[in-house]
Amino acid sequence: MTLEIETGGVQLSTPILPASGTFGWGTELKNLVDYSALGAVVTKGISLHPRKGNPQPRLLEVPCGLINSIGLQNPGVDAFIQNYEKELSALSMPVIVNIFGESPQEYAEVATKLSNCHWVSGLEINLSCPNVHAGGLEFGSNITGVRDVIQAVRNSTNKPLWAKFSHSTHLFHLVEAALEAGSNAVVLLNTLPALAINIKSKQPVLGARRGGLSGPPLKYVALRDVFDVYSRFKCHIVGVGGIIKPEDAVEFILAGARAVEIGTGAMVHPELFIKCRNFMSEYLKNGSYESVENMVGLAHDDQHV
Amino acid sequence: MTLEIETGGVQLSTPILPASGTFGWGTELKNLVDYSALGAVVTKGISLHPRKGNPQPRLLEVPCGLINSIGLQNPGVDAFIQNYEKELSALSMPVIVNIFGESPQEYAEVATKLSNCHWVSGLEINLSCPNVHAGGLEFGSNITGVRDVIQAVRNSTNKPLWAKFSHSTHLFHLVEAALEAGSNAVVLLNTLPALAINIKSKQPVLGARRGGLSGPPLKYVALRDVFDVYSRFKCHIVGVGGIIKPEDAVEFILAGARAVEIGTGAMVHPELFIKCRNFMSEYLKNGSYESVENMVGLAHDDQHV
Amino acid sequence: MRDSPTHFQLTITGNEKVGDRFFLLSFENPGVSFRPGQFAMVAISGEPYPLLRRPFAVSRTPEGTLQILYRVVGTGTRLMSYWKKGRKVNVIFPLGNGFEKIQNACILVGGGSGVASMIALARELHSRGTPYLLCVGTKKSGELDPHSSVFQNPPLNVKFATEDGSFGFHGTVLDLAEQHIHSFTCAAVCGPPAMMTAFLERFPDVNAMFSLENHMGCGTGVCLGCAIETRNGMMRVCVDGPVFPGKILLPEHLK
Amino acid sequence: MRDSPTHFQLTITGNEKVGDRFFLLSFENPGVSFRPGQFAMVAISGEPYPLLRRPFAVSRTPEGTLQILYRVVGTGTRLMSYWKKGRKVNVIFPLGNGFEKIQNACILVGGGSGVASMIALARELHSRGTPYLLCVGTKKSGELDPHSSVFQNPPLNVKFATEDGSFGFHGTVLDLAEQHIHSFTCAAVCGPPAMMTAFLERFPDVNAMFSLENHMGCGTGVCLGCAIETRNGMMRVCVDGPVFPGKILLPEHLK
Ligand SMILES: Cc1cc2nc3c(=O)[nH]c(=O)nc-3n(C[C@H](O)[C@H](O)[C@H](O)COP(=O)(O)OP(=O)(O)OC[C@H]3O[C@@H](n4cnc5c(N)ncnc54)[C@H](O)[C@@H]3O)c2cc1C
Ligand SMILES: Cc1cc2nc3c(=O)[nH]c(=O)nc-3n(C[C@H](O)[C@H](O)[C@H](O)COP(=O)(O)OP(=O)(O)OC[C@H]3O[C@@H](n4cnc5c(N)ncnc54)[C@H](O)[C@@H]3O)c2cc1C
Ligand SMILES: Cc1cc2nc3c(=O)[nH]c(=O)nc-3n(C[C@H](O)[C@H](O)[C@H](O)COP(=O)(O)O)c2cc1C
Ligand SMILES: Cc1cc2nc3c(=O)[nH]c(=O)nc-3n(C[C@H](O)[C@H](O)[C@H](O)COP(=O)(O)O)c2cc1C
Ligand code: FES
Ligand code: FES
Repeated sequence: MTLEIETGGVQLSTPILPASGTFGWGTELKNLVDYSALGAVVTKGISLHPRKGNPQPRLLEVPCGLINSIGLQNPGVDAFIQNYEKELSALSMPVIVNIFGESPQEYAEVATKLSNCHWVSGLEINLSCPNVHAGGLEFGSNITGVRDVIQAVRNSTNKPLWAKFSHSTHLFHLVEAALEAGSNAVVLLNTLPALAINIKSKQPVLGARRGGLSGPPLKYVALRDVFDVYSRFKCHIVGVGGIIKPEDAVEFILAGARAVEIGTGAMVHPELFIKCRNFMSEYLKNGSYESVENMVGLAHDDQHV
Repeated sequence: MTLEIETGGVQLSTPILPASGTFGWGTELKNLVDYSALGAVVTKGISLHPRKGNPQPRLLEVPCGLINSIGLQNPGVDAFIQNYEKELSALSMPVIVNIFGESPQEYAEVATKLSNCHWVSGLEINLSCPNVHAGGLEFGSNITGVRDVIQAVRNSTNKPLWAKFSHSTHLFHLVEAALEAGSNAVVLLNTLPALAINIKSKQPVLGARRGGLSGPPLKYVALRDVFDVYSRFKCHIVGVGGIIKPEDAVEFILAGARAVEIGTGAMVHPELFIKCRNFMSEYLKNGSYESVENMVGLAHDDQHV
Repeated sequence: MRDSPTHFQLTITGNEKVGDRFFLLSFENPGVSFRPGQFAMVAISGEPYPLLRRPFAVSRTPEGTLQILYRVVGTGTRLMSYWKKGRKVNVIFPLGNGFEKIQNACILVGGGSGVASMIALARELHSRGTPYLLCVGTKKSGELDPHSSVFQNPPLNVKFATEDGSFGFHGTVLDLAEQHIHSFTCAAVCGPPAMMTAFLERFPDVNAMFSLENHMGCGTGVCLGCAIETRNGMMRVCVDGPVFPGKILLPEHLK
Repeated sequence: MRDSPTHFQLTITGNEKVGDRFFLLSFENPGVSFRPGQFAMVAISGEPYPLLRRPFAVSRTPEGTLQILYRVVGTGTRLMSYWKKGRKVNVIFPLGNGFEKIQNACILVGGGSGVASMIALARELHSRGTPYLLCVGTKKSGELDPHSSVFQNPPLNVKFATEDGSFGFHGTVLDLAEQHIHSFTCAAVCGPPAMMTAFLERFPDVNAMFSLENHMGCGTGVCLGCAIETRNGMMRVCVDGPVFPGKILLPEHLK
């Protein structure tokens, strides 16, 4: 019985991962989190140049959810490598670096730099980033954007690539484009677009006005997308969104994900990683499954439509 | 000072409406709801032929949200008119009938029949309905689907038309298509696609497997879409999603909606309608606004981007 | 006879543990008229979590106190179990059709949380002097205390069955009912779907009324969340029920 | 001197009302070493609502009891105000940098819920015999009880200011501080952003440390939700702070 599973070209010792942007640069929580729970670490998004991110306030708690507008603050890829290489390469698990850019070329340049880092096991490509050359529409919102970015990155590195999407009514087409362009797995989902207004000031609450909604309610949208994408493509999927208890992680695997990422839930409860790992072990044992792989997509096994 | 506002061709005495599917056929709650709070009633979706809807279970409560898969159960347009005409035409407020179909022709036939009913003040067109002739993709998910349906309905009736959408990354294009095809207003949003899995049975929880997520978390996605659509088109918008307290209704108006619909929140608290109405009056008074119209879109008045 | 549904802020006068997982919640009675089998939609908190109201059958003690007997099964009922005297609870009540007035000897069959729906009816039959027997089924002894005021105020004519035989009759509540059912002309049943389906199959000729316990969105007939297919077409459990004659139920649609 | 952050299940030993909207929550001390100004991320419930933990400064009584002084401002603190002795609370603690050991006479300036962050420091200075004065500002009398154990255990050297003059000094806490600040070589400040900005402008030459109260997502440095721009670049209030020297703060980025 094993929790090990190969996902999108990366060998994971467990299917439990942190979600990008909620686990810092990967090593901040060494004292608080039992790293043996984790199949890999996933960094916050890295861009070519450093970014300050958005003005305060950046967070708003809403009923059972969180809206954030961090604005992709990061030190830039060079400083990232310089500052974190030592600690990250000392980890005994794969490191997935989340990357983004303002153009396909920028994505590619970041990928090229990371391609030379032996300690980087794979790249997670955040497609929910505005394409400055296309009126601010997200790359991930249309087939061309997806294809251009993934192809550019694919041509820059041999590392495994995971394409990360927000929810979309056209997810099938977008996933297809990502897979065709050479993505090894898809990561579903990033946050939902969100906004809140302060009725006293009559202004949007967040400093950047717009933000993204994460947390428990997102789970059900993400499960739906994982379920539908798995049933269509049987591709490698990493499920993300709203995991707050160990049962949630199992739901994602049954829906068709080979691994899950936990964001908001583990920001609040860093113990959630080890709880998920332990629960998953128990679930395997109780169901007499040899491995997580045997659980993937089991919710599809019935016949009713 | 008045709560009256003309929205999408319908004169509303208040901007507070029930959301389709959560207020029955319009008169069930006459003893429990103070109808003077309502600017109109909005019926559950009506189709050409009667529909049984989906198998049980049809509802699942999730953290701060509700997933439903009612499956558009309804008696069909003829029985609807026959059974409810008397009571509905006796109401002293506009009646908006929510309609849907499996093809543009079906939408049009329903609209034609309702066009002859003097007591119908407007049609709300539910575009989140699978297009059986296009592989089950929702009409509202692409420009052609939207245009075909709205045009077909527009050609069948002179009544005011409100086009109702789910969240989409392409909302701008869809809204544009609806307005060009003759929609008087857009209604934002319908539920988010959702799914949940029972980890004991390993099957989806709902009888129909897939459902739609409503309730508080949806508010922030809907506000974002109202805000963005208003800033782009300055068109008539009805805001729907997650209103659970009076302040929420005001947020929608400030974001750009001319009226709001309350679904899940009023299913739970039928008193919410009158509370919203009263709060809105107070807010107008405290801000010395002449009318709701003066509040519409105020969150856009600042200069930062 | 039945008031129309109204919002109430009811003051709790007690919330007593009456078994391993059952509590008996008592309220001041605002003077409402209702039928046994009618229910209340209870708001669990003033917060958006838990979101939905929960439906509970309501009964009345001889002194007129309103009571809800509930079984702790999930988040909502767990939170309710912390409620203290004096708290105000927002309820919409009375809802549903309730039982018609029963004139003839009736056997009442309740399993699990379904027992609760039988209490109001048993109390009414008791006070009117109509012959009845209340059969209560649980998995094992201790789940629901036979000496609690649930069964003692007034002292009901009740028999208990436990599946493991640790108290009362050894067997299911249907096995127990089978021993007595010939003495009655009608039956009232509430319990898990499997139990109700089994009743329909085992006693097809008994004139039985079933109180259903579907999950509810509104409780007021507007959302169609509780609707089931019956021999008479689609019906909403919350307003067309929760009490249905067995002859119109389709076992495959009970859940 | 400072233990690394750990999950604790702390048992509540008291939750006393110490003013119109302030409560003093006491816990069993699991034997943690921490600095004044360090804080705990407190889980409000075991449910997904409220979702985020809330940050609170922690202090210690002479007997070693851990205490959180909190002001009821929203959902989380309202729910906390219902907490009873014996309840177990999940906290992550100790977090943040805390104040460096202060060797010289120091004036402590706290406004609103910011008073809480000054208590641990005042208690430390008190016990070490370092000269200090705690200036406490509220809108009006009664908000925070001067006779409560907050200020009496140990008996702190404290002066109160109310904006309406209904108790103590008549004016803002900065007006009060101004009268005494010349006797001190350094200052520690915590309060609403407007108050801290005003302090920076009014006393630009004072060697002051500020404890910031940004809204926090994780409290552990991983989400960047609390990050602000400073003269030294982007800094996370939760791990690079919450205590910052005034000279690196940019007033326009305090909120
Ligand atoms: C008319 C009526 C009268 C009732 N009277 C009583 C009464 O008097 N006493 C009493 O104890 N109970 C009564 N019930 C049942 C009671 O309403 C439920 O037990 C209660 O709502 C559970 O709430 P909860 O929050 O504790 O559980 P929840 O957390 O909501 O769920 C409890 C269990 O139900 C499951 N569940 C949740 N949603 C669904 C769904 N859509 N389909 C299938 N399973 C689901 C959950 O997985 C969980 O196992 C009545 C129900 C009805 C409809
Ligand atoms: C390091 C640190 C130490 C602290 N120590 C203490 C202490 O010892 N005692 C104490 O009383 N308080 C302290 N605070 C403040 C305390 O954390 C908050 O008052 C508390 O989290 C409020 O929780 P709530 O759920 O009651 O309020 P909430 O409901 O979360 O919100 C309260 C108010 O803040 C507003 N708000 C919510 N989110 C934002 C946002 N992103 N931006 C702006 N406004 C927002 C809300 O609109 C509301 O008016 C400290 C804060 C920090 C960062
Ligand atoms: C504070 C915060 C920062 C985030 N930053 C990133 C990021 O840099 N790159 C990215 O791809 N996703 C980012 N995300 C999205 C998460 O990785 C995840 O997809 C999303 O939050 C849904 O998961 P959750 O509900 O478990 O949080 C961020 C989310 C949060 C809450
Ligand atoms: C039980 C239920 C039934 C619904 N039925 C319909 C429907 O028939 N037609 C429609 O356009 N929308 C329907 N909706 C969507 C609502 O009208 C509304 O758009 C959505 O629930 C978001 O609002 P809320 O969060 O206030 O519920 C339904 C929603 C619910 C919860
Ligand atoms: S629960 Fe809504 S119709 Fe019955
Ligand atoms: S609160 Fe998350 S980094 Fe500070």
